[in-house]
Amino acid sequence: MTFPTIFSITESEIDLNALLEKITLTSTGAAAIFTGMVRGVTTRDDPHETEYLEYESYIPMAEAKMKQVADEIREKWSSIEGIAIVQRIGKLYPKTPTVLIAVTAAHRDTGVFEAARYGIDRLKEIVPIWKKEIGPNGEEWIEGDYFPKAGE
Amino acid sequence: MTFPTIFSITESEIDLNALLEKITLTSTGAAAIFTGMVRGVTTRDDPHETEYLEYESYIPMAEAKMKQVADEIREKWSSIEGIAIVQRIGKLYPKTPTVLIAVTAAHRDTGVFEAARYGIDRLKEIVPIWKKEIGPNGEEWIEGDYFPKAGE
Amino acid sequence: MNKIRILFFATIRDKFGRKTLELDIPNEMTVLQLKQKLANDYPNLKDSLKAVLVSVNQEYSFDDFIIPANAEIALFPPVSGG
Amino acid sequence: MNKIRILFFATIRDKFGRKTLELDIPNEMTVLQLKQKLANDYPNLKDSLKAVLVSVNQEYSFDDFIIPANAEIALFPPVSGG
Repeated sequence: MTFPTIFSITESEIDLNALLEKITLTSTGAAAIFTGMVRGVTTRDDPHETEYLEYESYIPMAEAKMKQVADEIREKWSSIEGIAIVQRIGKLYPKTPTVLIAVTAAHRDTGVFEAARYGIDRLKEIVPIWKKEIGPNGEEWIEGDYFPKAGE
Repeated sequence: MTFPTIFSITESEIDLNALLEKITLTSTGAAAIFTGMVRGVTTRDDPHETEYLEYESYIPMAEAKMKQVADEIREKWSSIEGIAIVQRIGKLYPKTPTVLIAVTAAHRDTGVFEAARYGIDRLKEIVPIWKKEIGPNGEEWIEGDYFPKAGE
Repeated sequence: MNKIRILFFATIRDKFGRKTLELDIPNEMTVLQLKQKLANDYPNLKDSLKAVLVSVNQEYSFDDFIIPANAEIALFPPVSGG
Repeated sequence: MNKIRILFFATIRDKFGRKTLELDIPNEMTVLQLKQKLANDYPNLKDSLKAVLVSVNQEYSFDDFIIPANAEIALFPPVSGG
């Protein structure tokens, strides 16, 4: 049996129903999905408002690194059946889903929640995507703080 | 601010996109979603095949207990913004999503994954829904093993 | 007397062959006494009643609870949703 | 000589004012030497180059790596997707 792995960088809306269907096999009984959205209002750390985010990506490398994240998930949780990793890019407004990590397995107790969590954490470390935040006081690039090591 | 809580027992398809939108506020940055599907093939424990499942529910009590699960989630994770709990009932075939628990919060590191996990575990303990499995060798009610205590 | 309505679900409904039962019970009857009465009146429910969950007015209820007036009771096996 | 192509993203692209740069570099040049050359040729990139991530042919690369022939290099800040 081959397990589906989907990764994509897209300017289109993220369709959770369609993605879930693509990673559901006849042996699948559970899915954990993480999505991130643009916050219009942030209260933690540096409270501020956001008009929109502008995402860009180094697409071929981002696709390769998404595949790597999927490979790492499969290595850590052998029970995982399907994996979907999607990043939406372009100009994205508050409440819009920007990223999705979905994983499926036969049962809910063999790592789906942990794998989805791992997937979004790794995406934010190694997948070359950047966002610029445009708010009432101007625009600012958001930079991560992770420096990949050799082989990552 | 009021935080949306959705719970429903339905015979209709579970629409993840629509449900996610309903629990996304302008302050929301993260969602964790669990869905369960009908397995056509089960390999763990007692390996078998399933033609379909037939779900039924004691609907008014199930709605009250879903609300209770949502209340418990909010008590445990004060960061949770929106909650959706949906159980589909009726005759459901392999690969069909049957249940959804979705929770949102401003950030991904304040309990969304744990809350979604808790939600599905509690649903399977206290929400009055039952399923009958129809397979090549006949039909069989699936029974849980949890006995609620007073006040649950 | 107290007029109650009993709902049956899943296995116990299949055993009973009906979804509902209207019943007049004495005031102050407990859940345990009701189960004993049902086991007595409907012998084929006896086994199902051993590990049955009981709700009264849509809250889980237990052997020593007294059934209030006009209660909606439900009898069902441990739940298996999801 | 080795003809390479450099892609710039996010802050460093804004600083540089261009998305790409074609460059002839000596064979056996390391990533560190390339960064030094760019800091030298484009002084306003100097600060951005201090904490820059470098990929060579779409894999993360590091100071002592030797740049292969016809490499596609990218320079960018720590990523911030999601």
